Amino acid sequence: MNSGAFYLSVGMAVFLIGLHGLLVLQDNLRRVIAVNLMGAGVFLVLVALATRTDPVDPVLQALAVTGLVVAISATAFALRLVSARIRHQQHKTKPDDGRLSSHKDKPR
Amino acid sequence: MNYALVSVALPMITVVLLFLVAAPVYSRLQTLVTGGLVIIITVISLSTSWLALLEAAAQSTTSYLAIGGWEDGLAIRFRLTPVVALMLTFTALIHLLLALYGTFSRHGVPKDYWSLSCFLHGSLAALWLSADLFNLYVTLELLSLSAVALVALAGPGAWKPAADYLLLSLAASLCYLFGVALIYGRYGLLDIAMLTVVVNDDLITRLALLLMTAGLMLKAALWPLHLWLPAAHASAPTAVSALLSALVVKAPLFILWVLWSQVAPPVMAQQIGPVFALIGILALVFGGFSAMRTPYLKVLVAYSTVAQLGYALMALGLLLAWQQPEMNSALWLFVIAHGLAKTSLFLAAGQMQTTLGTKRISGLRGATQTTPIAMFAFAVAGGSLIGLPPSGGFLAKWVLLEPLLSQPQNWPWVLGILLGTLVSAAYIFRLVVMAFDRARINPPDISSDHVGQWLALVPAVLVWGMALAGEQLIQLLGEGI
Amino acid sequence: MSNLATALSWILIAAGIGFFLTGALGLLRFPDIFTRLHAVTKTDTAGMGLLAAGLAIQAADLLDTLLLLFIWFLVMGSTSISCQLLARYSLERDPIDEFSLPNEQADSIKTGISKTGSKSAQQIKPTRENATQGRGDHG
Amino acid sequence: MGWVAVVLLITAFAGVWRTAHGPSTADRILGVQMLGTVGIAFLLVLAQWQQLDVWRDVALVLALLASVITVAMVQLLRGGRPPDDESQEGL
Amino acid sequence: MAELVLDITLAVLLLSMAWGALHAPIINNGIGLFVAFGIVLALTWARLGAPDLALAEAAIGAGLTGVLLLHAARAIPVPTATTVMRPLQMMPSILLILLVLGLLTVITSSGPDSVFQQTPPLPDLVEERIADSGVEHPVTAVLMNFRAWDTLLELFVLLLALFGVRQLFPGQRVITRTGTQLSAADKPVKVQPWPPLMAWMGVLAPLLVLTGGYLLWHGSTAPGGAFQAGAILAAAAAVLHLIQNLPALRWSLWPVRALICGGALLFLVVAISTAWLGAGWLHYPQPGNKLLIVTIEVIATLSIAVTLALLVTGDSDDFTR
Repeated sequence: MNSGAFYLSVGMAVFLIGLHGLLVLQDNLRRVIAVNLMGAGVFLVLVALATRTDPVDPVLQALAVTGLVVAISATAFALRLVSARIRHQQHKTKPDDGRLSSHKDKPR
Repeated sequence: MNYALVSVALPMITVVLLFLVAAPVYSRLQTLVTGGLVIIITVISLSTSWLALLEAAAQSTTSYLAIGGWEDGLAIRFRLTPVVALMLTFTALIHLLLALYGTFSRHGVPKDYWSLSCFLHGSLAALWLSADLFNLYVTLELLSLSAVALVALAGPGAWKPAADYLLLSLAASLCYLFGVALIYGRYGLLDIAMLTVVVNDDLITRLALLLMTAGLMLKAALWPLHLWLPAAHASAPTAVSALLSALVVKAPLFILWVLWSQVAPPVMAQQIGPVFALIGILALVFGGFSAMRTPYLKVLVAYSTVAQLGYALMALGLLLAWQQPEMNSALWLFVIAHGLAKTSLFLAAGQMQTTLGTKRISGLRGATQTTPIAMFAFAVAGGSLIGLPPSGGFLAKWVLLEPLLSQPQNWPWVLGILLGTLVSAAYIFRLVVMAFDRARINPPDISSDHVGQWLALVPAVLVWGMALAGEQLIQLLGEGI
Repeated sequence: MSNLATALSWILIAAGIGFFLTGALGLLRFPDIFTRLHAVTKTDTAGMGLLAAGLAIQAADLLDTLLLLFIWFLVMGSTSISCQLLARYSLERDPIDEFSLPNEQADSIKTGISKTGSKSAQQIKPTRENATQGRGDHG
Repeated sequence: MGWVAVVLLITAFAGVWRTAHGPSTADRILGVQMLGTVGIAFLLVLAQWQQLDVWRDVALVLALLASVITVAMVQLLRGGRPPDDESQEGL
Repeated sequence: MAELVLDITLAVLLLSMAWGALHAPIINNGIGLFVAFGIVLALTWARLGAPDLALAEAAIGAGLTGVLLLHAARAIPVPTATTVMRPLQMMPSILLILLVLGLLTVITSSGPDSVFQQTPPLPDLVEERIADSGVEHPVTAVLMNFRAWDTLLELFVLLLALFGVRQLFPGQRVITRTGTQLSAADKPVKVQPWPPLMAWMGVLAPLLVLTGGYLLWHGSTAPGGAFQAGAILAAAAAVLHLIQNLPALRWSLWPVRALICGGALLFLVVAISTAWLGAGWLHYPQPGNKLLIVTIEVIATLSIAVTLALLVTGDSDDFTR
């Protein structure tokens, strides 16, 4: 087993840990971490595959870099969204958690 | 191809321009100016994509554009086919209708809607044109981020569904990317047209396609992975719900179609086809039942999206199972008819909600008197969802049914479609009956907004008008690819 | 490179690794945050320095040597600064029990805190602080 | 040289354990910081081992960013508590 | 032998941290572990010979993500222990993961179709054409030329994330009853930083800027480039912003907005003008492509830096005032 194949498995394991976390965890902050782990797993797979050639495959590395940028942007947005929501829940006075309430209320 | 490029570049450049001139507070005049700008842009985009459609229809082969002029495989390629051009046109059309609504309806749209809807338009256009698996991932990500930001526009109440939507959609993208990585690992290629030639039926390919399919089904909210959709679509602002239902869920469906009808080897496609068709029927039935049982208006419309996507999935499944190119036209007719009808439904629902001051269906009593035009639009669009002739919905259903009816062994599928039709009729009529209940009228809170109601009717009329162009559409779409 | 230089570089590297190991041990075994800070900061700085020196002997290039020195400088700066910050932060959050220290020291710590400004005297109440600390961090 | 890298990585486990078990926030930050330092050392060793200069650049970036993060974390932790939380904690 | 032990150690570190980050009883421990995971991931990239990614991960995983996560964790008032699973309950999950992992490994890495039996054609193609691309470093060539369209869209993704975050500060918008309260609550309490911190930042900030510039300049011939440089500059800006040593990056100031969208705009303008006047969409003119790429990279670096800095540390003041 060469190191490429080894890290391919590690990448898949990290992906699966993330996926499992996303499915079983309730806390949104943890779920953001879970999604990030899934991303890290996929990038590991990409880079492990890149080691097949010598020199290392530049296309796969470029894909991983692009993926990383997309992931950090999405993570930033997700984290801000989650924390804004937690803050909102703490500071709101009326119960309005996004469910449509039964009494006659105005939509926005 | 140049026309298609214009229709991609225009919304993207508009985004940047709107960004640069962003004023801190919008007055009515500024809304008019911004809306007017977006309307002009979408009109130009619509006409150029129409020209692209004519171009694509005229030529016999698919035209490609290698970005940067590099060799195939090295470069990302754009691809123009009749379906792509049609989707470009359709996107611009829906965006135009909603821009008109946002500008002229009294209730309007939140401030940042304009830039975000242009984002959405640009990313969709890039997605339709792309012929590269990884580039599709980037456009998908762009699309879901703009969709989530649009949902979050509705304010703090929508943040929970928005966060759920974002997380699931990110996870789905990563599943898709994992599949792409495996495909690259197996074949060393990302270009769809080049993959078509080399793909063969082995375990890695199966695994990769399975992962991509799971991710895309989650993104397209195909039953049973639809659970995020009703909350997100129902809590978004009205115009946004329409955008999401009409366009956003169609993009992953498009990629799914590309994957299975062009990348996957026919043997595998024939195996997965019946599964898709079965899931489609289950979606129709269960989505319809949920729509029937919910007490809230927008949730009903959202669940009907889940149900209606069942038709599209079924058409895709049968297309794959029998490898019949005619099913292509059924699939894309469904997509277009549903998009137009759903735009109308959401706009009408938004109008009624605001005017009557309720989110509940039971609050619609007497809506035929208080908001007659919106209710009419709702009924007309609902008619297309049910598939009443000669609406667009009927056209699509007819194309789907024709080959099914001709062979007795296919009649079980017909039964499924019939059941789905009955359920959709049930939830539409339940609402219409409520609206005709003039004995206990729910009085409106504010005077109704006539412009908004008429604008809600426009897409409903368009979907019935589709029948006039039925022949051409079927011919155009039936060629496959 | 002469044998002597090679031997020297390996001795330096080994010593550096030894410091790292000691630091790890301290981080694991020491009883409270202040002792742990002390352990990690000192050993990391020393270990990094020795390791960098050892590697610098092996690296033939002058530029590489300079880069190694520079990195060492950065690590030294950052660990010592963050040691300071973390210690101050811990003091703010969870002051050392006055009674366990000689008077002078406790006073100087207290005045040190009040000098930083953001805290008032009533915060130095060990019992209450510890209770909230427990809730906050030990779960 | 490879074994040096391995031993360095093994010391990283101490940082991980401290980060995972706390008990205080400062402990966690300390654990992360120690991991950062070990990482820098690892990269320097790797550069010498594989005779690749680029890992020294990476080590430099890691050194800069590792100190940034400690600073940022402490400052955020001190400054960032919304008023309500402080009243809850009696701070 | 040493390599094998190294690989196994790295894998154990990565996997235990990944699991711990998710299932630590206290969320703050999980966050700490995830930041540490980022550092170890950077080492893994180094082990796998991917310097561009290692640079990016060192800047992002070790720096920005940590600050972001801490920002988020601050929103939780009291970090309560929410043990999701006891060790015994975890066993079935772990077994399931191992089973699936085994299956995936067998599918991908064994048999005649294994991914390690294939030789992808693209690396050779890149090597063949790199002389025409205008840059010497293959990864930069792929990012800025061969697959420039991906990079263009990626800049739009960054822009979009910022737009999304802006929606979360509805200060000036006519929205719900609770809106005003929210923006007040979201304002972080600014604390005067301690003097040693200020002094150290005074040393560090110019070094960060220098290193960012170095990576950018380096990017066309060696690992590094717009994104890595941008992320480092963003870290510098974020920290300076945090200790209030930087003029606030107000959304309402047009130079800030111009900086933010400069990269995307320039790239798009290049795409449109090459399609209109030149040989085709993003087909750079042959002499002068190097200059064009460098220009795009410089502008994009600034855009990325400002965007990331605002994404990470922007507060309600920055977005609404």
